[in-house]
Amino acid sequence: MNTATGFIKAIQSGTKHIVMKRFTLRYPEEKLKFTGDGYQFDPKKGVGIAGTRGRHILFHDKCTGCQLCAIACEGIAEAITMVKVDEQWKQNKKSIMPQIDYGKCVFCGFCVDACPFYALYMTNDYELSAYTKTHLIYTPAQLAVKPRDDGEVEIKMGKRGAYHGR
Amino acid sequence: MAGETATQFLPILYLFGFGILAGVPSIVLSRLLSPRRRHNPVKFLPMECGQVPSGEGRSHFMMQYYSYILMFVVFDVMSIFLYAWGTTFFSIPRESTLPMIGFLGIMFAAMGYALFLAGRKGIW
Amino acid sequence: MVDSIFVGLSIITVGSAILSLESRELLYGGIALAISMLGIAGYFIILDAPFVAMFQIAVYVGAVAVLIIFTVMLVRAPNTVTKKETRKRKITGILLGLAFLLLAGSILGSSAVTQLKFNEDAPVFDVQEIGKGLLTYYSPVLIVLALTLASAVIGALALARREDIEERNEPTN
Amino acid sequence: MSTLDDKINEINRLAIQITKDNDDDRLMNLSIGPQHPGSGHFRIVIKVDGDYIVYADPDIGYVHRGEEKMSEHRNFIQNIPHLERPVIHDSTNIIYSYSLAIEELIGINPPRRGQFVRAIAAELDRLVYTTYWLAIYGIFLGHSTMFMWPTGDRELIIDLLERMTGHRVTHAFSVPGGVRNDIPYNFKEKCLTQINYFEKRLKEYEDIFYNNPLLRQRTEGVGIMNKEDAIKLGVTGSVLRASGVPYDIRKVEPYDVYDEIDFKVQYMKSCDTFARAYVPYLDMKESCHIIRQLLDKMPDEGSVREKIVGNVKAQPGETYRRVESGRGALGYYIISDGSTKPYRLKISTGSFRNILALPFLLVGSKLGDMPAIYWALNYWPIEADR
Amino acid sequence: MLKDLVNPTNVNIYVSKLSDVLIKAVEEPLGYAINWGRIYSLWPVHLETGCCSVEFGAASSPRYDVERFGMLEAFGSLRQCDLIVVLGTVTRKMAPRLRMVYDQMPEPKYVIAMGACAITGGLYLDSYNVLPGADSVVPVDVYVPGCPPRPETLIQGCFLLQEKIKRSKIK
Amino acid sequence: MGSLTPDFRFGNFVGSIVWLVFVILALVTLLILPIIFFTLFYIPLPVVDGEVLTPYLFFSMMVDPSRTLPIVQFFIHTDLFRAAIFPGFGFAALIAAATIFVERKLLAKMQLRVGPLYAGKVEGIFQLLADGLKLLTKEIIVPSGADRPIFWLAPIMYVSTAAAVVALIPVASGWVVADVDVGLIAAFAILAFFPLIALLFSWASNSKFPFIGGLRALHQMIAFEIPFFLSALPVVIMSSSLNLSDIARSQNIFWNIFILPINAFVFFISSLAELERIPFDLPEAESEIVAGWLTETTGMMYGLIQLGSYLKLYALAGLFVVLFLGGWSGPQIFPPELIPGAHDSNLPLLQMIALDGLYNPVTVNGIFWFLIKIIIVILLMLIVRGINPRIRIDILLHTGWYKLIVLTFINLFVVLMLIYGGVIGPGGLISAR
Amino acid sequence: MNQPTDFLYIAVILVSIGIYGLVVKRNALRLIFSIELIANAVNLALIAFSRMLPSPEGQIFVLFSIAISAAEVAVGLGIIIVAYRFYKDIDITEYQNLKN
Amino acid sequence: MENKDNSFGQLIDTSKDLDNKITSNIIKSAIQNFNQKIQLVYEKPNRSKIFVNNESLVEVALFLRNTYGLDHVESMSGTDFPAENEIEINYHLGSYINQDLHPYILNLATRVDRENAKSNSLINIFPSVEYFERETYEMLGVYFVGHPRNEPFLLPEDWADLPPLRKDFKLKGR
Ligand code: SF4
Ligand code: SF4
Ligand code: SF4
Repeated sequence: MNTATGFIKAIQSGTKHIVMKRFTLRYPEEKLKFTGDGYQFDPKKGVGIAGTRGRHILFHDKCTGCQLCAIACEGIAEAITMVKVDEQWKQNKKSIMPQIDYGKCVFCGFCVDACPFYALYMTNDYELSAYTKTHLIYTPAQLAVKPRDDGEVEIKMGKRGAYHGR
Repeated sequence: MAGETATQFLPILYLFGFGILAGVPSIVLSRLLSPRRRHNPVKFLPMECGQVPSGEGRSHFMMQYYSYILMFVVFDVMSIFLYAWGTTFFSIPRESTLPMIGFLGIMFAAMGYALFLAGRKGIW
Repeated sequence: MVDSIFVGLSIITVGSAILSLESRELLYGGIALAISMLGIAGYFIILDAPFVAMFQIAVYVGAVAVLIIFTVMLVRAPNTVTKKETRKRKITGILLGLAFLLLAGSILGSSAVTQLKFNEDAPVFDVQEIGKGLLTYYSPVLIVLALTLASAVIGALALARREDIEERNEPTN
Repeated sequence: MSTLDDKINEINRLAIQITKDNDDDRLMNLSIGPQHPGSGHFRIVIKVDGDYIVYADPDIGYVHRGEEKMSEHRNFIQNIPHLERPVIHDSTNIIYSYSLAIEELIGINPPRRGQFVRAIAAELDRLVYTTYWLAIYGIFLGHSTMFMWPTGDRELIIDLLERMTGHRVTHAFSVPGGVRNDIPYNFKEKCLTQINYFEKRLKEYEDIFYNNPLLRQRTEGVGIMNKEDAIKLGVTGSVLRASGVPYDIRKVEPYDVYDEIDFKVQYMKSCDTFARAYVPYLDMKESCHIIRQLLDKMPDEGSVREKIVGNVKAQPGETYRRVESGRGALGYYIISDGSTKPYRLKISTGSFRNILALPFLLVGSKLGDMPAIYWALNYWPIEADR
Repeated sequence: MLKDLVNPTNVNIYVSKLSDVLIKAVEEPLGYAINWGRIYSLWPVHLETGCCSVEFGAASSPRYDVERFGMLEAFGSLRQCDLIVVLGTVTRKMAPRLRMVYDQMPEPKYVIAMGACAITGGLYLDSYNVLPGADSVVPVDVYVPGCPPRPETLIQGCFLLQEKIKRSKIK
Repeated sequence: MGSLTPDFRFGNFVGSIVWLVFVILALVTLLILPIIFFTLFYIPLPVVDGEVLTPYLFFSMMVDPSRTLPIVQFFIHTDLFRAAIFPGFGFAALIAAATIFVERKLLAKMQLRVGPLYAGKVEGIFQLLADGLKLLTKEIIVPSGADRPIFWLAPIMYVSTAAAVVALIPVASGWVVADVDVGLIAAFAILAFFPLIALLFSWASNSKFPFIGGLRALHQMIAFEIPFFLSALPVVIMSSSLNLSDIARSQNIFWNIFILPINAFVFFISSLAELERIPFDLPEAESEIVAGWLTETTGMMYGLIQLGSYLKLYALAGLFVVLFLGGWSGPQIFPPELIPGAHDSNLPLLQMIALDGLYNPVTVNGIFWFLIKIIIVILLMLIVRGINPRIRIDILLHTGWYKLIVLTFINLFVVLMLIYGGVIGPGGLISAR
Repeated sequence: MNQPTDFLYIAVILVSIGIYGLVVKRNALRLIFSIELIANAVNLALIAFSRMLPSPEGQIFVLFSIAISAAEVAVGLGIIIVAYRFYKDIDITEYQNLKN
Repeated sequence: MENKDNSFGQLIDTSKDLDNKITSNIIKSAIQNFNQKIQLVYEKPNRSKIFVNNESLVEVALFLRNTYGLDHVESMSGTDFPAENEIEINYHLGSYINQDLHPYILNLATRVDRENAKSNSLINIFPSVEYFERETYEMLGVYFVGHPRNEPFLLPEDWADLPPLRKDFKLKGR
């Protein structure tokens, strides 16, 4: 008898889910909405802006070429190398800026923490797959590009279970 | 009438043939269309979870359950005998069912004892 | 139509019967035996005995062939290729077989059976007929058969049991 | 009940009998893994006699990455990303105990709010880990629905953690001195609704999985490891608690704010595979309970991190700190020679300790029990390999 | 005139022209159809080399559900699979097994390197037991960065792979 | 579709398929058709509509719709049509394909996800086509040391045998490929081939996991064969016939499932076991023995075996419907005429449709009910797959040999007692006839 | 239509093949094959006669015969298994050698 | 089956105020028992470390297990000290039986020579030490006398380099 009730309960539970809402995020058509505009840790307040950790964004007008990010990353993944750029910024005498190899980067965000001039942020751009390794090396110019911000769905609770909605 | 049975059974063979018709061309077509790279002996090794296979591939026998195969041979016969009786059930006098009940009783007892023996799984 | 089927069946049956004894690998022998049984079931169908034919297939192919092939796989020792087959024995065997073939064939050919014909209008016996016979006139045989089968299965199990290892006590529910 | 020694003797006797009989063709060598749907990142070499396993030897190390050696060349902050990789879906816990150890060595104390946030993250991560574990347990037993439901519901928690830390699984969130950033606004409400929903979903698992008669048949009375054996083998976490030892580090040696939380140590006395599979589930329920309490008691204001710089020096000395992770005790033994890098760092993980029990449980059971017993050990191969 | 047309060399040319036309007529649509089939039926091998397998599991979870693209996770034997997703770290102990799995798969087969470890070694750049990337062991088609990559990134990588298959010849 | 999806146009795909078909047709017309015509002149042709069908006539008839119908009508009643298309192979393959798709979608729905979505425009209905095309162009690997003849033949045999079982299933009154008097036993006899094929195939592939899987398949199938046989016995007793059509016909008042629920249950469980579906999919238990006896199958071989197993699923579900759910019986819901008034119409075409030739309300009704029932049975089988874990081999053998057999035996005695007590049977309280 | 003699000839051929096997083969399994062949040939003859007469008795006999030979195979293979376990061989001459 | 009568998850009582008395007692009595063989290295709340000679390691471990119920090894590690030409082996002992000792970890340390690293195995006293000792064997090259399987299992089968956790094994680029 116990066996029978067990089976009946299981069937009940299984069939109940047929009428529940699908949880799937239809990825290429819908994208997740991320709060904030980037991951950055604020050392003064001790409070960070939460956001997703995707590709970095580099503000050329703020970077001084101090290499602190490269030093921070050195013990982690050695993803950052400082390269010469053609641009001239007055705060950046040496004209060097970080170049990030996403084949190595582990998106830990410690370089962002290390940057004292708020020049490096992390964005919600995660669509980074490529055919070759060289495509994964992002030069400072590429890093300066602002990512598209087209995600709009997030998890919602409904009567028929959780789903993804605007 | 004579030969009638054979014509009854022939369509089964047709369908069997259709199975072959579905199978053979698809495998031939697959041979034609599929890419085949140069000979690579590793590819044809038996698959063993990414390991180089060791030992023989055909040496495993669940002898614990061999007794069930032995039993199957006998009880298969029994269960088809029952069909001969089942179809006739309503067209023979009721007393004639008695031998079948005897048959069933004996087989049931035998099966009980055989299952008891098989449950002890001592073969091999 | 039936003739061609008959010839085909004969070739399959006899050929695979020979193959079952002469094939190099025992496994192929087992398969050939199963095919030979299938051929005989085909004869039964031609001879309007469909129930018996199905019985034959279910028992021989479904059970006996499985058991035989399983055993063949099991006893796959390095020396399954027959080695004790001396030439003398082989010749004797062939001669004996041929002798029987000639003898029985000639008897058959000269006997009155050749004059007999199948009755075209004879009724086809269906399962009901067989069941009736089985349960009325032949019912004692049925009981004897039950006893035989019972003793066979118990005997086989008792035979094949291995006495010298103790049972693993396992939790069967 | 056969004792452990009996079992060892039994294994030896079987081995001797096998060699004596010279029935080599009776035994078959099977290598379960590394490419095997039932193994993951490791391999078990087993010998089967018919349906019974007579010999089992786990062959681990397929993901051995030398974390311990690497950590001797990185400073205390740089060590965080790679030290959380062994269990990326329980990363807060594995860094938690590292943070505790480093805090002790450096001599700082995280602020109170930081402790709460860290504990919340740790409990959420435990949920993430355990749901994933449960999902794999489902697929190992051939229950595809039980793979999908937990992995789906796990995303609710991952969503919370992502809001909190910015990454789906590898958070690098807990650092020596607190957590890296504060939780976002209106996190509390969001967390409560999702946790409540998650708890409701947990009840469904009971119906379709734990109370399913077929599952009960497969797991109950299988792979019995009684209390003495469990203690002798030194297993930990849910495996230990399933054998009737109520030992939970959150209770026996409370760290951070766990002594203010009211929770029960979940354990079972039936010592079989079912208990091992059920205790993590009970743990999940308890975790939801703990998270609610933590959210309730958390101070609203305050900093979350005592900032340390990357090249901070530690006092010479050594420490051993542990936390209760999803797989049991997770301890760090760190020797410091006063420099900015650890002199020696040893991670003692629950998986590495639990896998020891695998051969003892497998030998004598059936081939069909292998996945059930193996994954019920709450084992994550990479954590054992490090 | 007529003689010229039926002279043997000319006939040969006609025949070869005809076969060219036929091949042209068949090959392109056939390739298109078959590549369409291959694109929507990528069955990955179950070989877990590193911790990225967690996110691979998440990719087949109800939230991301790679079965939408015809990928079946937790598929039995490597003999029926067409895709290896190298799920992270390739250690020195795993590398020969990875190669063996790749060798034993039937053609056509594709490789996705998932995670920083599988691309360059990632975090473990100085570890003594980790190879610098999977491409020293197997030829990689698509690189999916991240540690671990988000399931979205993996799915995007699959799109790239589909693009690649679309352009490739069927044989 | 989203920005990232490859710009693979489904229309282009359909276009290429159409083009391929066109090319093949052109080749056929140019090369093969003459040969066919040539041979047709030497083969005696059937008489249709009072005329011997010659190729000329055939073409002239094809042009005139009013003369086409008799040809269609004629072909519908040939054995070839039955075997190839309607109750036979084509129909079964269609249902098998639909089953695979519905299975994936239903499981996905139960697991709160979407399932195949992008292959084909609507909800991924062409997923199966994609899988098939992929498998078709996959390399076939024969492992070294494999027994080549068996290895090549077994998948084909598997499909053929499954198809042969399909031949016995009556879909509507008179619509059955092989109307065999001993149909039930014939079905059992053919089903007995499968363990042999699985065993031989697993032996042939010379690898460890397939062999374990094959042995498991063997043990499992023979463990459930006897309960499978015995659970159908009371049905035979009730209808006194082994002919499946007769069995179905005999239940048009009371379906057997109401009289013999336990037997139906046992039959259902055993057919799940015969099919190696989820609670019983031990031969393919992927977490224990990789893919079981299918481990070494590659490409189209795998596809064929899958096709075979889904054909088998259709056949067994059909057997269940015929034995316990009354086959095609059900209330008549189709109108006697498809087009009202067509009978009296002057148009020969309409008359032709209206006459019993093409549209037969009874047959259509039977097919409709049969389809409804078989869909329900298949859905049941699919739902069972979604909610249960796999069981272990010894529990399975125990269930088969000890529980189910004893259950069927007890049920047999119960049925006997009921018959002697005058409850069921001819003249009983609940008369089946 | 075929005549009874055709079937009987086939039966005779099968029997002689069986006899040949019984005499020549020393492999226990092949012996069982031969026995099965002979039994089947007899069944065939029985069915042919039953069709000829016509009477259902032949079919009933064949049913019995098949049942018995199935039982015989079960027992025979049980014996072979036992013998193989002891002698590691299925050659019957081997058995005699080992007995002495 | 049996677990029907189980009450899942009862609340268990653990004494909240963890005082150090028992733990000091352990060490005191151990030192008394093996007078000069044990040295106390440090004593912190719930943690203490004692150092024993390699010869008396087994006896001390046996004593600790039997007397105080320190029944399992939480962790075991080895550390290379090239300056002193020694390798230190630490056993972190914990207790499941003894409720009072639950939070307590005793670090049992011993040192062996670096060149000819050989130590006595504790596998007969703590079965839980099996894999830890194997790991130490392959990572530091310490041979454990009495351990049945001194063979590599984490490293690849063809590892022919130095044991990696020795300090003179250099990582590339560091
Ligand atoms: S996120 Fe981490 S790995 Fe990536 S560049 Fe920054 S510090 Fe390096
Ligand atoms: S990004 Fe920041 S840390 Fe890096 S070089 Fe520029 S200013 Fe310095
Ligand atoms: S890339 Fe990151 S997550 Fe993936 S295997 Fe490597 S360390 Fe693990």
